[in-house]
Amino acid sequence: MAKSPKASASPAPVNDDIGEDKRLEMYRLQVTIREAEQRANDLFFQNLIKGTSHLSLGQEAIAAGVAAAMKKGDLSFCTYRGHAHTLARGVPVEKVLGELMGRDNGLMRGKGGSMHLTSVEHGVMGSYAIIGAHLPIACGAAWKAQYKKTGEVTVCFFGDGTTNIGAFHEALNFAVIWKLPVVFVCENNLYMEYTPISEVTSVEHPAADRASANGLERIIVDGNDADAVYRIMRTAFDKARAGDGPSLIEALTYRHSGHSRADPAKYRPEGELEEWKKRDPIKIYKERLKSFGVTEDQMAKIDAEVMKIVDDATEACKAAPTTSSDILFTDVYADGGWAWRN
Amino acid sequence: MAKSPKASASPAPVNDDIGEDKRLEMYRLQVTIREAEQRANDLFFQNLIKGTSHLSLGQEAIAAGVAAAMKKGDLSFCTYRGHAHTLARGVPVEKVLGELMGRDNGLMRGKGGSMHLTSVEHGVMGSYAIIGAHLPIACGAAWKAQYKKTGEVTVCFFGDGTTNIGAFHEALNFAVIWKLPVVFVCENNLYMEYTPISEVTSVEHPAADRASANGLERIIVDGNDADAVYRIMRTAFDKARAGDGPSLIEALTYRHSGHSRADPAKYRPEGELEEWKKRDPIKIYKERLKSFGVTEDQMAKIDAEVMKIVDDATEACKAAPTTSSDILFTDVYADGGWAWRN
Amino acid sequence: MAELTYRDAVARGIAQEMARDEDVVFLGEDIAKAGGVFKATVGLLEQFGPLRVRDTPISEQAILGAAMGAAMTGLKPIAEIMFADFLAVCYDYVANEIPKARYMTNGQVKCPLVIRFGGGGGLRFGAQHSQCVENWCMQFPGLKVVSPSSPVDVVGLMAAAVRDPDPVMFMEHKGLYATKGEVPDGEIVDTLGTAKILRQGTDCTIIALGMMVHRALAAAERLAAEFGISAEVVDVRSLVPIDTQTILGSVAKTGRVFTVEENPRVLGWGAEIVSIIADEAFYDLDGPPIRITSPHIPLPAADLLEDMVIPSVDRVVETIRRALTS
Amino acid sequence: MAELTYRDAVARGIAQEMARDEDVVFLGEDIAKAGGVFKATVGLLEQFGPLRVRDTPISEQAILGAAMGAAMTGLKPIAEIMFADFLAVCYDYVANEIPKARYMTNGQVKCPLVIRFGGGGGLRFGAQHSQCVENWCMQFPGLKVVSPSSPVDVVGLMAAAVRDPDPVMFMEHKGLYATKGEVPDGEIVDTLGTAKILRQGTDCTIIALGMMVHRALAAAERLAAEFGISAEVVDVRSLVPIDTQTILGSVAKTGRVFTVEENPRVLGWGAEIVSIIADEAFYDLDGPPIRITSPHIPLPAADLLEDMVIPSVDRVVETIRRALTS
Ligand SMILES: Cc1ncc(C[n+]2csc(CCOP(=O)(O)OP(=O)(O)O)c2C)c(N)n1
Ligand SMILES: Cc1ncc(C[n+]2csc(CCOP(=O)(O)OP(=O)(O)O)c2C)c(N)n1
Ligand SMILES: [Mg+2]
Ligand SMILES: [Mg+2]
Repeated sequence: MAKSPKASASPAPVNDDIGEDKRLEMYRLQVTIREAEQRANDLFFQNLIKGTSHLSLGQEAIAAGVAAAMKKGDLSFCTYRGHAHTLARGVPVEKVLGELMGRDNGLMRGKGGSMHLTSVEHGVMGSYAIIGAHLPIACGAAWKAQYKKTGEVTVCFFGDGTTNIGAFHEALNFAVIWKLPVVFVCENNLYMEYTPISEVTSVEHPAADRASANGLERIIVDGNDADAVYRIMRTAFDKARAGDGPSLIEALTYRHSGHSRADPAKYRPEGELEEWKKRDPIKIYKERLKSFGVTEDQMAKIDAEVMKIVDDATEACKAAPTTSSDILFTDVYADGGWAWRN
Repeated sequence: MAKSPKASASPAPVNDDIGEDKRLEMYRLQVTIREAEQRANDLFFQNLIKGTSHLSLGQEAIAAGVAAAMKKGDLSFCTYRGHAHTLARGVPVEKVLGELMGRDNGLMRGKGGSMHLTSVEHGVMGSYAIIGAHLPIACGAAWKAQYKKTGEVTVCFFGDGTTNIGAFHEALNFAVIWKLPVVFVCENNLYMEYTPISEVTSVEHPAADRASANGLERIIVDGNDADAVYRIMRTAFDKARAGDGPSLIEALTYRHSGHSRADPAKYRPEGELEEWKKRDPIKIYKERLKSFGVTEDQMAKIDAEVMKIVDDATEACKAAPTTSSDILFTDVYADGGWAWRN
Repeated sequence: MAELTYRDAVARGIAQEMARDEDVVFLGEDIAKAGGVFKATVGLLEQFGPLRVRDTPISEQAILGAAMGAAMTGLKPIAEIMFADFLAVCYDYVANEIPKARYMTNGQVKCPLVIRFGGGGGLRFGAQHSQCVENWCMQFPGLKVVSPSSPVDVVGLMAAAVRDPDPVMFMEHKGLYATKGEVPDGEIVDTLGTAKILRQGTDCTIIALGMMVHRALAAAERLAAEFGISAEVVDVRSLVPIDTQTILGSVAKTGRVFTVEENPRVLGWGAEIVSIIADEAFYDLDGPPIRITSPHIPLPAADLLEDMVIPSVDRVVETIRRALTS
Repeated sequence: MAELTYRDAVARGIAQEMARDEDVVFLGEDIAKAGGVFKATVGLLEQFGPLRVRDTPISEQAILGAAMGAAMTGLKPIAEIMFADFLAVCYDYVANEIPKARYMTNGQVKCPLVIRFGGGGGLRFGAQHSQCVENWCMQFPGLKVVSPSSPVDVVGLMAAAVRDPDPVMFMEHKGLYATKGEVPDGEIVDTLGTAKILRQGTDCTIIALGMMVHRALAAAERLAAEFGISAEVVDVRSLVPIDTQTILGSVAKTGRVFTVEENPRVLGWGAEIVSIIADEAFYDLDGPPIRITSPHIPLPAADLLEDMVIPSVDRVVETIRRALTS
């Protein structure tokens, strides 16, 4: 289990390897994800979001730390639990909430839904709802970057439970032998859906303990500490861009909510959530920022800005029309339509 | 790479942990496999065997060593390269050659063919032609033994190339967490079909270097030495029968022939085959037996007996009728027939 | 007689069989402690214990492979593949291994097992969590394929599936889990390979499965009330083996046939039934056999869009009315 | 004009497209150094180098996943899945990922790729290495599905498939690899979605695909010579998109239709075509549309048994003669 970050007594130098600007960016990202997802949760209970949705509450530091280390042109592959990673790459809150609400202003105008958020213009190459499927796909995107020498890197997020499916193993071997510029990020939040990962996994660290099986370094990081995530990703990206191949990173974290909207998460041992809430990534990061001399006011200002964005987005989505039927038959095939016969 | 066995100068004690009877059994098994497969190859070129077939020439010590360590009731799961393992469990040569020749005396009367040899009465639970498929299936058979407390163990054979497919990973994790009495035996013969395993694999030892990914011990054995195989299997079976779960064993070996009948194996570096032929498992074992005081005559007698069995089997198969059409529609469903409608 | 949900009927059917035969074991993701993600297996762990009701990792190949190996050696496993769509990640077992083992071994290997999964749309889960996958299963000789439309059928067909000596694909409809129906007390065992005529009629035959059965019945009521059209409704229930006698008998009586399918249009189960009818009942037909299906597109997630895709009662009524009055 | 084998036509088609567009890349097991297990890709590594023609591990999910990811980001991959039957181990990409990506993302994601594989029987490879898997592919909106019957069609349809902006499933028939045919020199580009009438006739329409095209043609000759029956033979070539106009046109002319399918009977591609005809050409039909298929059993390995299963020229002739003269 990762250790808690320590807050030092007097302000540390702001110009360390990360620096204030980057830190404020990561703070803003984390708050944005938190507030947007809280809002999604509220909208759910107002019956304005249908279907399912999977929140990353408590896991924001990973999405933020990874995104902050990425460049324009770099690519993300997410899971159904992908709102966080989608927002972290700069996709507007309104477009995400719009998609969840099935409105015409949604990212995919309601055709994909919560589990398939995609914004190619932001490098968000999709959210994948079948466990493990996107690890090989991410390899393909990295192959393109390698073949075309674009210097772009690909990140692929997935959960602890995903390490037990075959595609995980195939993708890792494939990425290593082809030396692909891809970074696999396992968010170990201790549970698959409702079953503790330890009950169904042969090793303690589902991803890291499998790294050596493909000749990779064993890397574990505190997933509730955005700085730690950011640093480890910088190293992994440097390696990838240098042509030295993939990395596999296991980030330890915890989801505050249930697996999906339907889940009250009763299967957790008493007190577990409370323990982890003490290590809430945003709380940790606030302390961190304070230790660097960032003031409460500065942070409150960011909070307020984020809140306004989320509020405005919510209103815009409520006002937006539901998707009209004219897109029902578009984009099945590249000609724009769905004709499978003449 | 495994080391060559050393032949000691003066006869060693015959009553070591293996003993003469067991050794003669393993010798006979190896010769039987060799001669039966050579014959299959000949029949192929006489156009008496159609379709495909995959020989284990050069790999006989593994099938023999494993089978010699098994008890009645223990189960084997083989691949398309499964003649060796099928014969090693005592299935008559005639039934195997008959199946390859599509005759009515074949193990499955021609319905399955070379790649699917199965003899449930001998504990040979099938030969599987889709890479990796049988590893999970073997888990299921081991689950039955565990659940019914039969004390039976299950062996699952596969090749080096098979370690890169997803089912390999799923099966190992599954067997470990359920502590199943199954032993996975990887025959590393250095090649998948025509591609050297090293060119497509992220680690040097495709199976053994993946053991730790599922909390298993790293085990490598000289697959051309039947004694070594036998000993390691005894240990693994003891562990399995004691309820201590699965083992993964990588046996190093080499196939003397091509991947399948169609393959002249031109992709091998010059001299590689010759080097390995020096370490022919039967040659090694003859020297071993001699070192224990077994005479040339004793061995020649076994050779002759085996040869007669193979010759008789060949004649019986040639004389056997081809399968008649009346079995074409049997055994699709359990009622004996194929009715999918009324 | 009790009123049960379709969801609870699943657990009841499994429990009935597990109580009867200790060789019946059950495995899948989150099925034990959590009682299943659809809450269709609540209570089974408590009743039958952790050796018989087992949670697995996210390893669908291991789940079906283990089920097959256990079946081959004497157990009678029930394996859950949570969403029907996930059959794609373990399809080798569905397509190549389980159905062919008996034939290839000339009867040596037996695979008495049940693979159950939740299929179907209407829950706004999008294109990868809503599919009806009958046509992923029925083309493999050696498999049986059933899909119940009511709680009582769930119990009875589940029992029949578990007792059947062949592998059975058992598709539950997610959209029906919350629906209720009367289920008699005591043991219930139905028969595979039997269709049910749920409503008698003389003008046309409507053949449906799963959730579409309910829409077909509603459509038949409206056709009668609004247009005086008397529709017979057949719940096909079992796609393999298929009860062609009941189907052909109904067509012989009515002369017109409509299938109502949830799957996208191309090569759904309706195509097989229509082809059988077109061949064997050609001279009974008074007009073309018509398939009412989802259009051939992936299923969109947004509620309003999804509702436009899956055949509605309106669409069934309208299609039949137009065909019969033109 | 040169005489080429079907096998060599595969390499020629791929080479033509790789020479034209450096974004075309090719991956699969043993396809590079070894030139493919069916020797259908000999010479490509030498011509296009190891960055464009790449051997992979036995990781079919990685192969199709990587092809998809590369296609999404701008390359035009050709992926080989050696035997058609192995699609089952990577079926998630065929069923759920590749076909649905464009629709689910409202057109943002594109998947221009070709998945080629050797299907079909006649080689005594048994039940898991001989399947015709058209019906594993054509039910997914978003995919295209073609299967050529001659060397010239291999080249032209391969070019069309590579140039097509949608994912194309390209089934080669293993039984045809050694067959020969004339192939014009120079660039050849065919059109997806077009059937070909290979023989004109007036009494009935025979619709076939892949190896069955040759048997249908031979049957037509015999029907003419021995029974004076004039059969039109349609090579359907492209199952999705499907050229229903050519098919319906032929049926309108002949009034009788027979499909000749290699796959086991239930829910083969013939069921879709028959269903379309039964619906849309009902009043053109002079008798029932009939599917000639393999019986609904797994394929046995022994040569004599296998030959009894796959539709033979004799069986086609006999079925049609009986239907038309009764
Ligand atoms: C192949 C497949 N099997 C099962 C599921 C159902 N499922 C959805 S999420 C999930 C748990 C995934 O756990 P993990 O990888 O730890 O990710 P987390 O949800 O914790 O982020 C499961 C089993 C699925 N979507 N795909
Ligand atoms: C899923 C799947 N992919 C590919 C193949 C084709 N194939 C048959 S044998 C083989 C090589 C297997 O290599 P290995 O596991 O080392 O076994 P060996 O043949 O050397 O005994 C391949 C690729 C297959 N049968 N199944
Ligand atoms: Mg998790
Ligand atoms: Mg090998």
